[in-house]
Amino acid sequence: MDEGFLKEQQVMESDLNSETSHKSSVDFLMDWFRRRSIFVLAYGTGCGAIEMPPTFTSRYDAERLGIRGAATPRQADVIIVSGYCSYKTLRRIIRTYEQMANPKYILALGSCTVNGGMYWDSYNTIKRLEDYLPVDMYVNGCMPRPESILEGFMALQKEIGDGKISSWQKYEDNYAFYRKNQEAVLGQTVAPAYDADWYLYDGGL
Amino acid sequence: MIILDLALMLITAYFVGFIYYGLYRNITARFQRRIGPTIFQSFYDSIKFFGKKEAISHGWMFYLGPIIMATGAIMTLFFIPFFYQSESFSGLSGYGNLFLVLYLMLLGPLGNAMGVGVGGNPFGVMGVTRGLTRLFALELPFYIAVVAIMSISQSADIATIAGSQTTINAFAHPLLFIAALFSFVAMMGQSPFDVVGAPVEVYSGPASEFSGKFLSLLMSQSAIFSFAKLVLMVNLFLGGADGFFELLWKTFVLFLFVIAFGAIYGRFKTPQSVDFLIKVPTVIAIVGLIFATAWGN
Amino acid sequence: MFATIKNRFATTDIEVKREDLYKVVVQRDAIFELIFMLREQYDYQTLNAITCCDWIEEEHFAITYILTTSDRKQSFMVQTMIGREDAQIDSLTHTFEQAEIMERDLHEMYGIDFPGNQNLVELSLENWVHTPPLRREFDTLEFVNNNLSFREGRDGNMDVKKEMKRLRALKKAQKAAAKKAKEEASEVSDGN
Amino acid sequence: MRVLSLIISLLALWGVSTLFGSEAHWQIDMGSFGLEGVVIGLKATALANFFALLIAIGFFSISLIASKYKLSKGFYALLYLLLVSLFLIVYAEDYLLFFVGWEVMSVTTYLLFSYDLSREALIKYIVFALASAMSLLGGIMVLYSASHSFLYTDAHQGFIALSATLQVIFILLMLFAFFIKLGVIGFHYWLMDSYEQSSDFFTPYLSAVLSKMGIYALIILLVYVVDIHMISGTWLAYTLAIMGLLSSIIATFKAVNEDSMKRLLAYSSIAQLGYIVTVLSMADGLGGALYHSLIHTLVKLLLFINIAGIIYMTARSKFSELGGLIYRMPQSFVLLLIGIISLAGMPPLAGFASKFLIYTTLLEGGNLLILSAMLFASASAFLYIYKLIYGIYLGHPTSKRYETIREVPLAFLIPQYLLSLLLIVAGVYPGIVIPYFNTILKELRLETIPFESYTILGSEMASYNGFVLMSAFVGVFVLILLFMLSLRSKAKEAKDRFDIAYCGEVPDEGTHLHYGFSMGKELKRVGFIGVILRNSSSVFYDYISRQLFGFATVFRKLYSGNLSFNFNIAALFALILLWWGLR
Amino acid sequence: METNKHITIFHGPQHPGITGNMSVELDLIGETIQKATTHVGYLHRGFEKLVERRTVIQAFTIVCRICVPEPDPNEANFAMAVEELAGIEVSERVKYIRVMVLELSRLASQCMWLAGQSGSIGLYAVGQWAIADRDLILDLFEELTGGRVYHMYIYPGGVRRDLPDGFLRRLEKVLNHFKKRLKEYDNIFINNASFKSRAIGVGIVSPEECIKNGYVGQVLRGCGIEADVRKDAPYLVYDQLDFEVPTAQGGDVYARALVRRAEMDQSIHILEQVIDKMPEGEIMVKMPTHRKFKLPKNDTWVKVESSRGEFAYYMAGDGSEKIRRMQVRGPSLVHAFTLLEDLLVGAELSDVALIMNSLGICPPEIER
Repeated sequence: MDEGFLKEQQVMESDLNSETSHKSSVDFLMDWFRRRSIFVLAYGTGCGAIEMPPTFTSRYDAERLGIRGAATPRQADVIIVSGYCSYKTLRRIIRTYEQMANPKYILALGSCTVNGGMYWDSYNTIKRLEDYLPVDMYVNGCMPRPESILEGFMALQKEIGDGKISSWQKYEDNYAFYRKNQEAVLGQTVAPAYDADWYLYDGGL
Repeated sequence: MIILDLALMLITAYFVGFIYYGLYRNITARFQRRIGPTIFQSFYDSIKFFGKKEAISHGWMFYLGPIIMATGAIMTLFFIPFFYQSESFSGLSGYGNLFLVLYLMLLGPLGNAMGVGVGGNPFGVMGVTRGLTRLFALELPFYIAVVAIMSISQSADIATIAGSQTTINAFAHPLLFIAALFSFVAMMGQSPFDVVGAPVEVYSGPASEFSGKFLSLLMSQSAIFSFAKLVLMVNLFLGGADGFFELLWKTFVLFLFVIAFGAIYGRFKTPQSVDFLIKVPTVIAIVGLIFATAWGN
Repeated sequence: MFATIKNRFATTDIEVKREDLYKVVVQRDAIFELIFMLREQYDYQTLNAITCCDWIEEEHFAITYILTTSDRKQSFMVQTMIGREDAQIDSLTHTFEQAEIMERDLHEMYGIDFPGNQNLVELSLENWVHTPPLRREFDTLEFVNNNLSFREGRDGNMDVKKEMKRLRALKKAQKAAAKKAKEEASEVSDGN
Repeated sequence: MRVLSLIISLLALWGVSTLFGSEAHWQIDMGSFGLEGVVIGLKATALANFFALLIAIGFFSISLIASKYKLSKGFYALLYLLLVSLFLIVYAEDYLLFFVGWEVMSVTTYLLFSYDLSREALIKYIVFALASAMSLLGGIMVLYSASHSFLYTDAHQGFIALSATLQVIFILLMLFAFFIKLGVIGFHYWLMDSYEQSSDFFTPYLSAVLSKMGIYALIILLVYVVDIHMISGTWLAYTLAIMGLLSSIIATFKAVNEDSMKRLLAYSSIAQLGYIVTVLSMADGLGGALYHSLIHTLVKLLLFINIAGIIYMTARSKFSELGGLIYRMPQSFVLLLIGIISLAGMPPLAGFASKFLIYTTLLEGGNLLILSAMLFASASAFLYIYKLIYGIYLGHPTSKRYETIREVPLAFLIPQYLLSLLLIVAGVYPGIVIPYFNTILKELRLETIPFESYTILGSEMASYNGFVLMSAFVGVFVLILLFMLSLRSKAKEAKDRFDIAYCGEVPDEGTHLHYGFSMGKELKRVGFIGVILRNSSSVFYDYISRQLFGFATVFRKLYSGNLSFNFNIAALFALILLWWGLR
Repeated sequence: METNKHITIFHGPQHPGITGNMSVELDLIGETIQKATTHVGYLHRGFEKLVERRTVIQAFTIVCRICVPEPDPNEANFAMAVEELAGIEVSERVKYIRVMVLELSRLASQCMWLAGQSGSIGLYAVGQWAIADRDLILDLFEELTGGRVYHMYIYPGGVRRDLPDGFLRRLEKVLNHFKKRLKEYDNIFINNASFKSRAIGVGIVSPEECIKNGYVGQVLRGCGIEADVRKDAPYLVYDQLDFEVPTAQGGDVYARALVRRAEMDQSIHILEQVIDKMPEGEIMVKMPTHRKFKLPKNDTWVKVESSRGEFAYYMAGDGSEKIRRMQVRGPSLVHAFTLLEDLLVGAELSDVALIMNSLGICPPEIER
């Protein structure tokens, strides 16, 4: 079956492993560490947030995989968009995403982040998270169970370990595309209008 | 030769501190009926943050804040001898004394407070204010106990204090040890007194604005600093150590007590913890002081 | 109680929905008088909710005040009709503190103005400039179609009904082809 | 006029340094003027030279910043008169000249205050200054009644000759006078308003040098009059220790609650002086007291000049109106940082040296509760120290003006650089002043501080090496800085001051983000600090002044309007008094 | 002359101490709160608009997704409202099953509160245990309805499927396990000295204010008033089951904690009675297909006792197969605005998470 879901999967993965060639040995070492320690931002954006406590506590215990909660975006690596995303929440997610330090990843739960899910006709939720923020890993399930969230994490960790993930680079490279979409939906009141050069800034100590 | 000695001390403190922190996470996980991460998890966390692509900084004072904090922690480590009679692993303690160490412990947090202040995050400043408010409360019983110990062993040099304990101070002067333990729990930021970075209240306190390599520097210095405090407590109250093994198991026993104490109690509010620390441990310390000086000479 | 209400307010009779729930529809200017009478004489102390139902065909909003006795055994639905264009009704915040948030919700969702309520700022929607969403004339699907973009879906983006017909025809054709192939095979086997 | 004051201060500095070694001594026998048996004179003792040096340093630094203030000629004249009176106090060899200098100092300070202080603050100051002068005069007269001579040298025989009750009265009178000048808690009613309202040019001198006169007088009292070895264990030692501790602890917690910078520093200087008073109650505490008064003078000059610079540039003096000045005024930030590190007594700088000396004397003296109370007071000082530097420099600017403000003019920076240089040198070589203190102690026949080398400080019980400490600090700091710079992950500058982790929300111009005013507000919820903050000594003094005022109005009613009738009453009253006296 | 006396911080949407996705803007002097303003709307999906476009069966699927910690009162309310409008009568067995599902979901939600309350004072061990025990109930739900949190089980006119055999025995085993576990929670959390010192005297509500402002649930019972919809206006079979409404004096956080702890025992007691008296009977009334199931032109107001208080629905039909209007009135609407903003003024910053957890504020039911 060369069309439909499988084809789309290949398309998505095609641009991922395009530029792993020029990675230096330090990068591989760092990827080894990044794989073993993930800090998830403490932000329950949608209805999937009710499955976060079971995932991080005694029964499913994400800490044994090295996954721990982080209070502020400055300390976080992964932000979980758990389900549908209203405009007000999208504005805060974009704000916290931009405050996280690279390399950063987005884990999107449920079908609401793929095509609007159950609230496909709601006037206040966005239908496709990919237009506004680069998503690394989708976990399906209309509120996925803790096991599937852990499976999502492990898949994310494997991708990080192999150094294939670079969605934050994609966000910086075509920042204008993402910003245009964000402003189309949120008007001028997105995060403070940091002009693009702030992203390409590589000076500093 | 002294540079090699200092480097060895630093490396042992770094690794042992992080392994203790890994054990801490495993033991609290077992309290909570779950498996918990590998012992080296704290290594991975801090080195991962070193590897971050970039970190937000708010000017040069923000950049220097964590560096002064790390300097304070490492200086405290250098001025505390690991063993009381051997020449190696004594660091710079020959040139310093207990008063200097007590004040060096406060140098780091004050330096970091400058960085947190410049960062401009209101939560950071509130965390620092909570830390400084709790500081004088936890120092009062500790100072009374330390002063009593100094007057008993007639010297303010840590090595001589550790060496001169025929029966270790914890048994010779139990009241002083208990009072010092209360403030030691607060110093290590354990539960009833962990008001500084309470995530539920102050959005992770002073560290809320540090990302990337600053955060990893803060993590590494807290590992070194907690090991230095453990060694200081062992020298003062548990009769010092003459070998590495004895040093390790004594510090681990003390560390285990601090974890267990923290796992039972919820968090006090800042004024409550100050109120408690100024009342109960201080009275115990004063009574201990009177007993020690009356019986001492 | 029913008798006093009926002759005082000359409304349709009081409808007993369940033994703990009564409902009455009164004129717009008599509603607050009824609420305060229920509150003083019949101990309906608590205002549980203020709801509004948009009857676009009959050109009016049905505002319902739901009161409950202090021992929570009896509830009373007091309903009134107000016009849909520049809908306006006095605010109850002077007696019930919680009315402020309920009126604020209805103001945002229906555009009803509550003079006397100082805090009619936005509650759930941020920078919303279109028509209040819960009014019937606001069509959410049409709003979504011209404001947001859906995922393109798979390449074919096929319509379900056409796809079903195509598959059924395909199956029928395959069955026919298989039958024809079987007949040819039997002819060949008869042949040789 | 500004250049003249500079020259005078240089002259003073040169003069004091010449007197250091010399045994200059000048004495007159007042017999020739008809007052037989009264001998007065000036003597350049080592102790006097030390305090004169402090006076000269103080005057030199404030004359440097004089160029920035429009001061009238009368102000300068009074200033020079004050300088002369201070030298008179310090070099006096007898209590008579000492009293003359003390009285002239009080009056000239009053006149200097009259330029800036409000009427009420002026009245407060002059009432307390006169009370202190009168009780000083009373004490001297009681001493003279026994020793029949004002000279310090034979004051001790006079003191011993006094009867027990007269001794107590004498000490109480003298302590009352010096406590007022020192601003010990309870007697500091005048000090708060005068420090806050006096001109920013004069406050550094007021707090750094004038309070030292109280210390000098206390030392003279303890060393010459009451032999210092006798007092340890007596009620005098305990009153000194307790008053010193009380003032340091209470002033520290009151300081945190202040919103005005100058009031905070006023309370802080009360607390620091409390340390000195406490340590003076020890038999061998004089070394620590001298060292701490030196450090206190340098630090207070540095801090107050820094504050004067801030007020000069922003015309604001409250934490709730300042904030976020660090990157506009980086030099004054670093200088204030050096100031507060030595104020707090943190190791690498000199503040630790003086505190360490005090702690070792207390430890060897064996009074441990006082030592732990002092450690507690200095640990609790961190809160107001951080409030001082955060309120002005860190945090967020309260008004848009601060984003375009320039650095403090050079006139303010030069004295601060000199003072911080002195502090750093004393930090690296803590033993550098010990030899000179030992000459003072030998001259006063007290046992000296053990001295090994310039970099070592302390006795056999505890000593530390300043040079190793500073080099370790700098070495570790530079190593970590290099390590952080070498990392591949670059530090990206935040776009503006609103790019902070703020729970997902976006702060803007109107959001209040500066924590300056509310820092330390939570202390009132702690038991005993709440008690301290709630009631203050001013309540007591207001009560007294109300009673006096009530009594005066009653008394005024006696005057019934016609002069002659009242005159007869007064004359009758005088006659009765005379009869009773002669009987 | 600009002055900066107070500072403004957000106990905001992205904060470890917030219960759900809402924010409270606090003006502080020191750490004493001068003014608190609640901001919601982060989870607004416009439920009531979506319901107007859907038939009953379509609306049924999204109704349970309104409030995340406790979806079953929504389903029960929706089913009872539709049955009342359409005049359908359900069998005795269905009523017992519905009571069982409601009580199980109440127990799970109380465990979730236990985790939140202990987390707000830093006792993370209790939080981990409580959520692990809550998972046992979620397994039962998974077995009964197929979903851990969203069950979509109580359908207007009955329940979707019958109890699997042996289900009641497994339910009994879980209840025995809970009876043993709850005693351990008592001595590590409820009677813990540090929790008492933090909770007693914090967030005090007066009974008169409760009655006038229409506060419900633990806030009322914490002031000593026996307020419970299951007793005041009994629905389903609550009048045949015997249980009492626990109350406590004081109206502060600790009183509400004691009330919730006692309610857990009551729920277990009710569930045991349900296991004994479970009658036989068919589980589904014959319903017309969803296109032809018309709702008469009428409106009603139904109430259910959720774990946080009285959860009410206003529903109006207009003769077509689509629902004309459905308004959800959860307990948090008034608790988060009128009550929380009064309680927080004067409180300390460290009490914010404590008070919000004790009021059980769940933001999605405020803005739907």
